[in-house]
Amino acid sequence: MKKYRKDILSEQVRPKDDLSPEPAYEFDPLPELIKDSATGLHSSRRDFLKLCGYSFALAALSSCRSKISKAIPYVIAPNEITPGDALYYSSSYVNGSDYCSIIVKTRDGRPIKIEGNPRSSMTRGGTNARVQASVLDLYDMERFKEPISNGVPVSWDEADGEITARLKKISYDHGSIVLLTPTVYSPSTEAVITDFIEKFPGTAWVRYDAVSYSAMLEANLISFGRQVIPRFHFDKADVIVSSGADFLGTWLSPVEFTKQFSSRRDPEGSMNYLIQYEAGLSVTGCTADKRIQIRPSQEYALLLNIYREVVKLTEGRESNAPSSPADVRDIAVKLTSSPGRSLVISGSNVKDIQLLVNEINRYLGNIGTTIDFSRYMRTHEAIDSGMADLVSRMNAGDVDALIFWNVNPAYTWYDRDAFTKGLKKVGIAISLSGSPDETSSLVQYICPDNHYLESWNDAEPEKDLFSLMQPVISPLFNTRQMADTLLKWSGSAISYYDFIRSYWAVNMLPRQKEYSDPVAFFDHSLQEGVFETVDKNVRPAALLTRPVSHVFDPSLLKTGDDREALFEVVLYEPVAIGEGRQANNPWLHELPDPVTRICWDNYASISGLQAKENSLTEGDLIDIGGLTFPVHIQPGQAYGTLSIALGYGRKVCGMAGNGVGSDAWPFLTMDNGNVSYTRTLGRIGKTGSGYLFAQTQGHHSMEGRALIRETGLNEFKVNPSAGNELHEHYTRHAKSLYKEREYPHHHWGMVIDLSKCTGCGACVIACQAENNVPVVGKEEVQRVHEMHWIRIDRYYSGDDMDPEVGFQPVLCQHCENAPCENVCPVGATNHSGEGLNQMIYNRCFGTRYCNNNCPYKVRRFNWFNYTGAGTLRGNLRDKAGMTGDLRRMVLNPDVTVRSQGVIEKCSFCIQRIQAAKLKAKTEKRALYPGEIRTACSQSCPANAIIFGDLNDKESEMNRLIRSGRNYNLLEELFTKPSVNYLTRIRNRT
Amino acid sequence: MDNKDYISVYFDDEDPMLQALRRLKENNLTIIDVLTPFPVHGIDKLLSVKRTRIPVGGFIFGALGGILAFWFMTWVFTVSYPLIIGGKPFFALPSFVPITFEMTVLFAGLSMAAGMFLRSKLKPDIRFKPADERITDNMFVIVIGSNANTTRESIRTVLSGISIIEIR
Amino acid sequence: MDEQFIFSKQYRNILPILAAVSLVVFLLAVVLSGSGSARIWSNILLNNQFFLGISLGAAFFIAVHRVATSGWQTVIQRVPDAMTSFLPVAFILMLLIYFGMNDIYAWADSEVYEGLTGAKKIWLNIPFYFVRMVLYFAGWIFFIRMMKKNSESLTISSDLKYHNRRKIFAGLFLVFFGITVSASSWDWIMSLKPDWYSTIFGWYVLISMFVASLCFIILITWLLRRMGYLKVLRSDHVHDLAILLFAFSIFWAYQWFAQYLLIWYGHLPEETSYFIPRQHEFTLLFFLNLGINFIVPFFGLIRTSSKYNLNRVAAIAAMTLIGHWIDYWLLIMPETAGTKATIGLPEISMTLIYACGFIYIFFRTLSHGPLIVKNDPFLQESLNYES
Amino acid sequence: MSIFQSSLRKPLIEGKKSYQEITSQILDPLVNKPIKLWYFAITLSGGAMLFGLLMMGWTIWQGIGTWGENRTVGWAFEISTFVWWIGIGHAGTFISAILLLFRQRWRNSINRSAEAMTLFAVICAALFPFIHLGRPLLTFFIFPYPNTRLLWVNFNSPLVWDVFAIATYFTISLVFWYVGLIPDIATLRDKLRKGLKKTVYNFLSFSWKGSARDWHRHEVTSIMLAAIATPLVLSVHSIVSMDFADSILPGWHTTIFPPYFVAGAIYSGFAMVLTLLIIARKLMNLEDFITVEHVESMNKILIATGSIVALAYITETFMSWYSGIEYEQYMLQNRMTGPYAWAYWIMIICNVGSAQLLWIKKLRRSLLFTFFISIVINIGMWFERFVIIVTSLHRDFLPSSWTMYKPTIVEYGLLIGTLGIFFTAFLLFIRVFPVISISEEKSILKTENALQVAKEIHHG
Repeated sequence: MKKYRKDILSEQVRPKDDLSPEPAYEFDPLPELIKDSATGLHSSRRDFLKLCGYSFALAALSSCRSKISKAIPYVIAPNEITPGDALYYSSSYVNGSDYCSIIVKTRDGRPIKIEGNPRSSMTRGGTNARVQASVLDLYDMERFKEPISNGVPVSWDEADGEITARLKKISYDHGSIVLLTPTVYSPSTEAVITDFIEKFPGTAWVRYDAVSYSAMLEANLISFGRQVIPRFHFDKADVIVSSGADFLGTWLSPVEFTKQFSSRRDPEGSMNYLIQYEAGLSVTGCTADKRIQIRPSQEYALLLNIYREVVKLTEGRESNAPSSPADVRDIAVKLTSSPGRSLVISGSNVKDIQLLVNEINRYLGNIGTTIDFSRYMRTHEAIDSGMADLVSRMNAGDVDALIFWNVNPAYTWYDRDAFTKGLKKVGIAISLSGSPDETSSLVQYICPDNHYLESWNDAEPEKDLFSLMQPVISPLFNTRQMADTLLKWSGSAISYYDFIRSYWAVNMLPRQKEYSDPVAFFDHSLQEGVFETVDKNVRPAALLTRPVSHVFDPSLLKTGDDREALFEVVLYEPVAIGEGRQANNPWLHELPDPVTRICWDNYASISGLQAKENSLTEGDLIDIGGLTFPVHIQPGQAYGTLSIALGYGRKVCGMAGNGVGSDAWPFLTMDNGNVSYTRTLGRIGKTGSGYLFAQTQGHHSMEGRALIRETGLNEFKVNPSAGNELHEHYTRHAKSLYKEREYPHHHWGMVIDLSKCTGCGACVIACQAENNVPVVGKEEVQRVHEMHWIRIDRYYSGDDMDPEVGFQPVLCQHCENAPCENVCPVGATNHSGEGLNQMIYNRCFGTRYCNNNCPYKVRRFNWFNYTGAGTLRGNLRDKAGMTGDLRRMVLNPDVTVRSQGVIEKCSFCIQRIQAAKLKAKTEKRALYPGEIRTACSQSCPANAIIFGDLNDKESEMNRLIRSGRNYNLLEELFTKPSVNYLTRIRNRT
Repeated sequence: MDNKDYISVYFDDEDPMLQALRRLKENNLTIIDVLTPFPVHGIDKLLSVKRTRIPVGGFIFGALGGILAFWFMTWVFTVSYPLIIGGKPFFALPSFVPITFEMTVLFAGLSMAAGMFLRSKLKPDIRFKPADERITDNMFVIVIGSNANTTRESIRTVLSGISIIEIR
Repeated sequence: MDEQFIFSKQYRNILPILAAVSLVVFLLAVVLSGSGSARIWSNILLNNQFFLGISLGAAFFIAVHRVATSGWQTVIQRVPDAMTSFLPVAFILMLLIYFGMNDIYAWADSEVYEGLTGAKKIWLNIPFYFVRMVLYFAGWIFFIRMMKKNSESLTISSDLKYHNRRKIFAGLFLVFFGITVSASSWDWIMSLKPDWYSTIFGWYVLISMFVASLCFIILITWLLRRMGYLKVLRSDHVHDLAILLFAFSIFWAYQWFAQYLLIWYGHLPEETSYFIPRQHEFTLLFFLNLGINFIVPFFGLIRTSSKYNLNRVAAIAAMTLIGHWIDYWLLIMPETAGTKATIGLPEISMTLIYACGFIYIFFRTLSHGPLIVKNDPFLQESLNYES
Repeated sequence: MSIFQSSLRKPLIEGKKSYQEITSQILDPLVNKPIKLWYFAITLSGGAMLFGLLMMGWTIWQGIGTWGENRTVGWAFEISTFVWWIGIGHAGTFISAILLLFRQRWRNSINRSAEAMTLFAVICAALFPFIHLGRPLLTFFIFPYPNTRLLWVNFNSPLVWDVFAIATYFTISLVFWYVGLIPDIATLRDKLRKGLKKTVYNFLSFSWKGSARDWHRHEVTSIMLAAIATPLVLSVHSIVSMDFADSILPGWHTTIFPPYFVAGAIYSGFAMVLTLLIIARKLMNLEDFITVEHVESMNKILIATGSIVALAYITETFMSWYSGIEYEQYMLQNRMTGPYAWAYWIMIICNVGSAQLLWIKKLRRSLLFTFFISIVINIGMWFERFVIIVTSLHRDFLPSSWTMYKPTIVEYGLLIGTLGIFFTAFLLFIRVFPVISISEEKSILKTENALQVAKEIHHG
């Protein structure tokens, strides 16, 4: 196991308060050089290194109060830093309700890569695309750089002075101050807020989650007397019924759930069974063993029927239910035959539906087994009615001061007009958000927060599971952490860092017995990244478990059956962009949607049948409810529904994200106290056509080719090679005309388990971050010039209207008989002695012949000067601003940035292989099994990708390769790939 | 004019010229050269021009070029910098054939052209003056070595009955 | 000019006797070596193909020269003309293959047949195989007869319409031949290995048969000269024959190499499966094939002077003829006999039987008309030919 | 002196000329001022050339992204055009070399311009491997020159073979052409009066004096160069075909490609020669030297090569069906019915349909029809390369990568530009050097005049 270092600042910055009352990073931490780049001048990487040196030198110079505006070399070189060596720090990714325990890789003082923290029992080393991409947000030039008062940059002192004066006055006048945040699950921040409320009596704290789970919270309060979201154990469930909950993609805690779910997708173990009822095709729907299309309006009827069947089977009692949109008898039998080992969930934000789900789970005995209220989730606690009340109070003129942090209701709130109107009646509006958004553009004061990689914090994503966040770089801009700001306004003299330490000393230290010294305990926790209370004596509060008897209430059945006139719009959170928080992140924009393979856009997905009826074709523009969307014909889309992604159409976020896609939030409505993510609308009208999507996959059928080989679980049980008969056939025929090469030392290879892959795209972004893969922008993707080294092919099979979906990550296969190598005229691609297909960028002059001859089409050509690494001047094509001086800081110095006109491709993360080999060599030992992990393999939340040495016959990878499921892509070509695939096993039982 | 040691006989057609040539040979006159506007068939035999060895040179140089190319490729792939390329053997014989062939042809072709230029002393020269500007048009000229016995008159006698344009 | 070839008694007797002796040797060799019927049938197929090829190559020779309005070959034209008379015999011999289908064609086996893909099932089945065979032979025999008939007419008449007609038939023959020679080679040879295919195959076989045919023409020309015929033959004719042999040997090597290189380079198992046994099991013959058919004519004929020397050209033609027999052997035997295939007494004796038969028919046809077609409009040009 | 020829043969020089008449008729257009049509033509082609050069500059500056190529279709317009030009560049050497070896007399009056055309076509072709590189300024990487890292090139790559093949082909063609030109330059030199022009031609004539021994060496060298150029011409397009056939892509990897490409090259080359000569004989008043007999003979070559090409199509179609390999089968099905089916059928109609019309004697003796059909064939042959390259690439093994290709104005510009370069060079060439080999015409004059006499007698 890697030993993760503690933060340097934790040791070096600490003594500063003996000498100086001010925290170190209140020196102008943005020296000339970076400021220059802000104004468009160039600063080089070297300058940045100096800057980093400067930030470390701060520790030694902290007593010096004069402003330093020059970058100077290290006065005392920090012990930890060896130029060229990476350092790893445990931390936490917290962005609204998104949480992940992470390890941050820094090189020469700058964070460049996020990995999952395997010590977290929640995320278990997994990440997703958003987590992987978050490092890029740090280097966003368009973040707020300093406090702003009415559009004018001011100093923190000025801002603090003016604001505290105003707040004090309001407080004194018994006015009302409102603090509006998303769910805050940092115990220390909660404490800070409590302090703040104490200091400013009359302050109300409203929590608002843009993607809301408040119906679930409210339902749980009714059913179980606890307004919390329990922890789900997908790993303990044999049968999972999900009604519209995309738990592998976006629902609640996808990384955690994917980890749990995939642990049960091994056909040799006991494989679970997932049935998904949904309207639009989601990642979960693609992975499901069975997927049934329903319209949102049918969900209630469907669940009522399941309920009825379950009740009938468990208690033998009949109950009333409307006619069912799908036959649920089979699934009811499945559910009831595994009592306590099943799970029924719904993605709906309708309280009645959630109540029904609770009832079903109760009947199935899942409460306490797969649904755990003792370790409930803390990441989603906001209740919609809170926000609704606030808006009405604002409009009534009842709010004198409104402090926002990390919320963007001017964009996400269903009735944004009411909100903005109300905001005008608020006396003083202050935003503590770190980057510009629609809401902060409407406020008087902006007191920007740090990026999370610049911040100290803690988090409690699940009850009693604590997690620490530490800064891995000094704030790049003149920003201040939100909690520090609140502390400051509350008049507190201590920094948030000290606050956390003391909070932990008081509250956390007693929860464990190993450490008695608070410092040692904190340092240890920091190093681990997580701290879990293992106090078995503490019993969770007893559940109320009040049965709510369900009587069929026809009024709850929306009229959705009128096929002629009505469309049900289903609004969903897209896998990459989410609710739009990271909308200025070009990596995420360019990540193709796992299902539609479209990037840089959102659209209205419609079923093929309905498109035909309305004479719509792909790329037609439609008017629906006054908004215009391009049409995407989506196989598997339920008839009568339109799925539209939220999170797009941002207007204020930065050059990468402004105006990308269309805004779908106005579709939201308030229904029975909760925000409704579905809406029934009338006819759609065609307003135009010919809209071109940036879609990375244009053909969706395997054309009968054995690319994704799959079989059913029963067939597999009989014959482990089921569905993979061709492998034996081709292997038998594969004979070489000449002597085959051997790779005696190492022979790197990979296994990809197609049963586990959910297509989420974490690997794509991880690879992009690790290997400096350029972003090309929407127009270039439309021209099929995208650059990703690993892509996830998605194929539909079977019925066009109701397809089965398969995902297949495809990266360079590192063929032993590589067709690409033969044809390169200059030998720029050849084979290493360790079986790697190497690409020598310096030697490549861009004939593209290798790519033509690559049957897997995994080679990527730099069509333009995307990176600025070319020799010609004035031909840069960087629509997303990725070559800005600051954005470039995310580049991995171990990987060459490719210039215009060269081919690039997956290298199996050769830099990691070399680094590990070097380390083993200096330590005079052999490589540990599994010591090297490629970025894709490491990031995968489903553990679908395993990398290793093919010569290490004992390894898990080779065990899988020897199994009957193993095959190579296009093995009939005898290219002898080093990447192996395992057949996809569907649990069709 | 008179102290020239050669005499040129002009014809405007190849048939009388060949006839004259035969006649001159029968009379054992020294024929220095025959200048014609195009290669006249059968003239080589009459002049007993030996078959040129340019093709032999071409063969030798061609073989040299081929061997050099083949050796070079073999050396590069097996000794100088062996790279694993597509799993193929280092000594990828079939791959070497095309270039070996091309180099053979190149060396052979260039050496033959060079051979022709050298043997015929053909070189760019702006001071060059042709013997007669009509030779490249329609004149066929037999150049005969002159001496005391061989004069213009004697030649005219020898060639009597053959259509001659002029004798110089 | 009015030469008439006389099929001397000596030859008329020797050839059948030699054939009979060879037959005895063949039968004995087969019985003694314990070879099965497969060996007999493979030998029949091999020699059917080889001698059919020589015969067809001659027709190709005639047609190409005819279409190109070439005149130099007129003096020796009766030689290839007579060579085509083997064709009907070859037809009967090929029909005989019906009785040996199971011994040589893997796909004739019902189990293998069931394993074939759809397209191959349609193409490779016994009825269709013979339907196509009849079609090919019918076309060839028809067109060749028409060419020959009009050519023969020129021995009596000097009407140019006969010349024009044979030219038209030559053109039509070439079109038909172009398609059928490829198709027949796929049927008869390539399908021996039903899972394999190569698009150049038909053209490769065409060139191989044409070179074999050229060799035979040269050898007969040499023989006729030795017998005292063809007094009008000039060394310039020899030179042109030699240059054809030289050029087409290079062209053969080019095709051989093109096929080998592309398969070696692409390295797809479905293609290399053809070369792997040939290169690894029959290494000697594999390289001998290249050596005899390329190196020998190339270095033997590269000097201009050697192309004028009939004896020398004939010697090289003889070697190359054997070379192309080996080429055919390599095309056929490794598939029908597998790794056990050899060149033994059965192979040699069977080839002798065929050779005797072929020469017998050839001489008989040649003796039926004047050796030189005296009304050929190109005869004078050919007699005066200077290369 | 004449060589005996069958009376069936038609004269190839009209009008029973004298040697002097040949000289003056061929050289007069060079010595006199060009006609208006020539100025018009060179303005047009020069404009096209400039546009092309502009587009090349743009490509080099901005990158290959300015083209319509993409992730899946890595080669398209530019390699189609490259192969097309290389193919056109084959007719010259074919005429000069193979027809010389096969003693086709009719090659005499067309070989000079055909060879020149070869050179210009190869120049046009050679531009593409340069500009289609991602980093064109590093083109020198392709040469195996000694460098500090001892990096050599990959001798396995057909692109390296291409470099050697095209360089050799160009060099040998140039030498062959120039060797043939020397006596004619001497004629031109002697025709001119004093002046700079004469000095230049004097320089270029390599002091040619017309000695019998020189003629002997000249003839032997020419014929030997022809002999080595014959396999060379075969090898060049074979090697170009291996750019495709060495891959493993369905539609590219097929063993018939080398001979099939050679036939196709000669096919398109002859079509282009016909296009040019039918123009040139009008432009340069050469009707007596480039006769209907020439055109008919060349048309017969078109039938032959066109039929070979058709045969190759049939073979490919059959094999992809017979092979039973799904990728092969799909490739062909996609060509015939897929999104680029229009290109496939243009190719079939232009290449297979058109040449077969020439079986009709009337048509193949019609200059107008020949001119038309020659352009049709050139279009068809361009589409052949386009079909081979684009339809094979755009839908290859993994359907996930399938995509479409659409050319941009820049790519059209490159095609137009090379046409401009080609025609500009040709128009300049016919003003500078004798379009017809004077000495060779003179050497066959007697024979042709005799045939002319025979023909006149025959006709009464």
